[in-house]
Amino acid sequence: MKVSYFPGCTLKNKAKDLDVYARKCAEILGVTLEEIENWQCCGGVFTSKDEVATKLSSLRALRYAQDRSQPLVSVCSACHNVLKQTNYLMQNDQAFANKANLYMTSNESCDPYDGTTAVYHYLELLRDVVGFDKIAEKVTNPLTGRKIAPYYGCLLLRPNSVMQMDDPENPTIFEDFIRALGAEPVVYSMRNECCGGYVTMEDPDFSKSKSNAVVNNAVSFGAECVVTACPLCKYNLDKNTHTIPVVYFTELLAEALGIKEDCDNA
Amino acid sequence: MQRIGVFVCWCGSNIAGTVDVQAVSDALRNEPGVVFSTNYQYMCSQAGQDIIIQAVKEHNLTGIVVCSCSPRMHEATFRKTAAAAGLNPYMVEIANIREQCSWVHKDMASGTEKAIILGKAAVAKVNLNAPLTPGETPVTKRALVIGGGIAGIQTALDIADAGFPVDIVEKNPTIGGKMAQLDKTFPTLDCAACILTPKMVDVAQNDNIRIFSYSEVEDIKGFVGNFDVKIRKKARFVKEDICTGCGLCTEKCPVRKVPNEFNLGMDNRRAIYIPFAQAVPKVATIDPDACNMLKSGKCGVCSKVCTAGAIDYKQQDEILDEKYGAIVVATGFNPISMDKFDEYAYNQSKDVITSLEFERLTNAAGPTQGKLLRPSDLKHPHTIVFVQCVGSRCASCAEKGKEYCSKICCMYTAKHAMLIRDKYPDTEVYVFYIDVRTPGKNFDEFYRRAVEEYGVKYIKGMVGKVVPEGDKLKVQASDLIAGKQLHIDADLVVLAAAIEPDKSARPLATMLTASMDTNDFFTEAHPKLRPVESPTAGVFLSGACQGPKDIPETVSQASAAAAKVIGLLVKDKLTGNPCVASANEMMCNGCSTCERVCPYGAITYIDKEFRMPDRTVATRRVAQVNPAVCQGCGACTVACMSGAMDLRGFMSSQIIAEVDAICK
Amino acid sequence: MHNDNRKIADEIILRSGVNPRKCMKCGKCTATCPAFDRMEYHPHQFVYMVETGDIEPLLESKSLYTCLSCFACVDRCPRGVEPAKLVEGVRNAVIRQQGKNHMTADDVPGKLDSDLPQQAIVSAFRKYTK
Amino acid sequence: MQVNKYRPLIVAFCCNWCSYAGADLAGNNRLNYPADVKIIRVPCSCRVNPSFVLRAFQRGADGVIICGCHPGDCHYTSGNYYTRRRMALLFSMLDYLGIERERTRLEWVSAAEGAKFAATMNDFAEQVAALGENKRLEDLRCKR
Repeated sequence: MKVSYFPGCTLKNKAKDLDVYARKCAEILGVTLEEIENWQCCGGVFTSKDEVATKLSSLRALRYAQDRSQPLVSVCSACHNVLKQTNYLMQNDQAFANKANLYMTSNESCDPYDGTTAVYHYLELLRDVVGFDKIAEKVTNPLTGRKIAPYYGCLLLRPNSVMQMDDPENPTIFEDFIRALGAEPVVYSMRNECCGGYVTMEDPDFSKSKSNAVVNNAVSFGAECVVTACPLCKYNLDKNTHTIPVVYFTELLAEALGIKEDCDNA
Repeated sequence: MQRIGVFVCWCGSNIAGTVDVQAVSDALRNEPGVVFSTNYQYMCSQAGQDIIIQAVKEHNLTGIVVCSCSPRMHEATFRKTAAAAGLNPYMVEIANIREQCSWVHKDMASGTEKAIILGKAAVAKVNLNAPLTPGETPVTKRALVIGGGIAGIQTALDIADAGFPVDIVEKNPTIGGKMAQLDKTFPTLDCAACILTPKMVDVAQNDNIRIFSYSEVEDIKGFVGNFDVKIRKKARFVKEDICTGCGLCTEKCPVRKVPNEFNLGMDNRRAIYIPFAQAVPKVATIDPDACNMLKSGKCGVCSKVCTAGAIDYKQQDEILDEKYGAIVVATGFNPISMDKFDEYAYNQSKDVITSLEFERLTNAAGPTQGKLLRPSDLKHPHTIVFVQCVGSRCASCAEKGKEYCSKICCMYTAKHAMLIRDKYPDTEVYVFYIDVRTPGKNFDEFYRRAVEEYGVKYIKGMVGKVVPEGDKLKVQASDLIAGKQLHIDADLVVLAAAIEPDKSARPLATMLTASMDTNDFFTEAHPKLRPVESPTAGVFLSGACQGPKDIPETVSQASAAAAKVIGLLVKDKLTGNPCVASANEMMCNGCSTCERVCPYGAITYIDKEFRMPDRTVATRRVAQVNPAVCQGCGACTVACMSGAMDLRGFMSSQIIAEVDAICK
Repeated sequence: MHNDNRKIADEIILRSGVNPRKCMKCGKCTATCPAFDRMEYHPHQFVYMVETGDIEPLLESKSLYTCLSCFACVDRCPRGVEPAKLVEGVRNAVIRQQGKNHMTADDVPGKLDSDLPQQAIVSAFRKYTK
Repeated sequence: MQVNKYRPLIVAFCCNWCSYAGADLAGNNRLNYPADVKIIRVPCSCRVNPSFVLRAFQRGADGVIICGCHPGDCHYTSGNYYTRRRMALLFSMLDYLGIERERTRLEWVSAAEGAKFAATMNDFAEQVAALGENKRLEDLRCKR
């Protein structure tokens, strides 16, 4: 299966490993990630719907996928959030959609975007397209006995009316993923609370206290490791807490599929 | 051809002031069918009525038109007059020339002209009138109460006291419902069991009441006075009439780890069980999903220890066919699932519980024998946080919870908080509230006592997040009056979960053709004036199935429903409204459209044999209207595509004749 | 003056698509808010002050820049009010004015460290500037 | 001042429980409306067959108005919902027949709304009068 892939700035820079693991694992799982040509930064956050300009890069990616009849996949939580919210706006706000399409068609002579592209986070791709049971079959190096705490953060789950990934208060997608790799998920309450996000730039102490609250709660439930899908979450947790390792979920996947060393050498 | 008499009323000057009554009676005298026409000062007076009776006899009248005030005023009067004159009362039509003519028009000429036209329309209609006789149906003098909680119990007792037999169908092994699970009751703090269990015994001992426990209503046919109900008595694998309720089997059963639903899963029961000590009927029930004997044929301990020989592993479900004159719905409520509110960590910590679970925790017959111990480690909690409105008062756009106020939570939370402070003064109790709603006799006084005498800390604000960490529950909440965010290390968190109608209500409503609102509460016939009746005749509502209610309100409604049932059952026969729909079988094409639009389920289809012109016999599907159920709205007459359905008293031909007369 | 405030508030309501009248004043947003300690005005106050048109203190407040946009208040609000979107609406009303950017490109180098992901810089910049 | 002012002929179907009672209340309160309006009582607005409306137009009515209980208040629970859908269909078909849609109206009038009944009838009569005399629909069955 081929999908349109939106890596995003961070995955090309500070989070290269997140990208490399995702690509290699996808190959093994029978999915080809076709990187969108000339993609542009998503902007990091989805801002007010009265701005059209900040949505155009997402819109280009959505239409790129539409032209190829492919789903649009990203790994970074922030990119996924922006793409998904933009798609929702295009589907549900006709006035916005008309306005936004005007910008598109004037620049590039092709059809307007009609809102039909399916937007998946890489985790959703694993759950809904590949299937966690199929992943479990491909695991050659099961992570048996490891107690792993998933960290959802904010961007994957909220706003739930748009993201529709999982129950925002009682999500299970990450836990099921960890189970498929043979490890034991640690369910803890702070898994959907904020790490401090971009405010870390202005107020590092603040994000430190938020990050610590998350990791301490995970540790109190017996976690040996925290996994996340978001480079900013990883940065905040890594920088501010030093109790247990914080890794990307794709790294765990690569390890379980037995290709982590290949990736690291690549 | 009819012989019609026209009687124009002056109504003093009310009509005669704006309408030339003489001109009206003169004009109508020339209408087809009219053989007599007159006018008089007060047609509704005895003298006026005598004029009508006299004229019927003298002129051999078959139909009467009275041009007078609104039929809503005196139609019944003139129908009686007709009957007194020996005419069928439905041969009378009223032309409304007061409210809809003389009172709203000032000009004599146009008023008279309109009165003549209205009179002509009435004459045209009477020309097509046919005598109608109201149908009579017998009443089965037995009531069915669905649900055996306090609502059903009270309704059944009141009906039985009036001398009518009543059956209670309860889906659980015992009656008692939610109230049996409660500890104390507000605002007087008497223990629920102490006031409920005597009533349960009364039910068991009342000769007029039969209890079908562990049973469900499977099908309902029929109509007011004549319901045919199928009841499924589920196999309990214990002979109800032989079991003595000694409980030996429940002690010896080797399957020990079945979650006990009566204690909301906070402890375990055996595979054979009696829900609680005061159960009615007090007989054991085998849980087929847990019993080794029923699952694999290996065990049989209960059968061996039962000296009465009551165990019957081969028992089958039994279907009972019963007849009832009235049905009372008392299916009650349940707390909603807390799955969508996991910010309160209900699924992550045993020490986050619902208020109903709290009732069991403080109940002397509960899993902790009434000692307040928290479920995780059975330690005494020192800091307890109550959260109000969990899932109540949620906007539909928030996609979780219910839009309505659950009504009972403010009071039971005040009760819980007060009882804790009374028994364990070393415990800190916080109640987070949006509003405290205490409209009820002695309710606000009760809540104030919790605050002023017992020192419960009421905080205007909400809990946003509960995080279990170590042996504490970290509660993050707002205090809106202080403008603070609070962080409380609690030992126990109690959630006032919204309540919703029992899941069995929706399929039951379909069987009853009774209407429900979007929340699956049963709709009452009128929100103010008929609050205990369903719009479907013969179906009555009792308790929380109609809307959230506390015990005093439930009992009031239960007795009110009983009074309505008694009022129905004392009648030997029900007289119907003769203006009902009827289908012309020769024209009916069997399409079922009318059946689907009927709000009362009055239309059924039957296969009927017809003799055809060529002397063969053909079977055709045709509509049949049950005149006892039909209320005469006429929706079916318009829906009918073949023109087979018509409404007596308002036939299409009559209405068209009125249209023609007006437009002539 | 009061009229002006009302106008600004109505503009914010229109642009953010948030209806503050849906609020029943339960305070769950403020109970949920992870940035409470850093805020001068809290989510429920934002909603109330926009509803009543008491907008000036909000326009001046640092609270605009401490909201994490974590959206927890949006998902947990029982009435579907979406306080975070309203905070953003007020912030936009400020930064879209001439010279009111909260952060400039010159500020950024001082806030960097070698591991800071691009995502943080882009997000902050988009949140804080016109 | 016109001597022979055109008077439209208006047929009003009123449900027995709400609108007919509303009309009575208008009478009780002596609220005037034109005598052009002639009321036919039906048990429920859902008793009004669209063919009755067409019949009225065939026989020379200039306007037809159907009044029922407010949605949700129907004496028969759901009758007026049927009316609403049926009349929406009928009214859209009238365009095709060449009858101005303004000659028809569906209005909810409760038993307490005497004033609304009178106001509605005044307004409707004025609206129909402004359109002038109706083209009489031909009933082909009556043609020789």
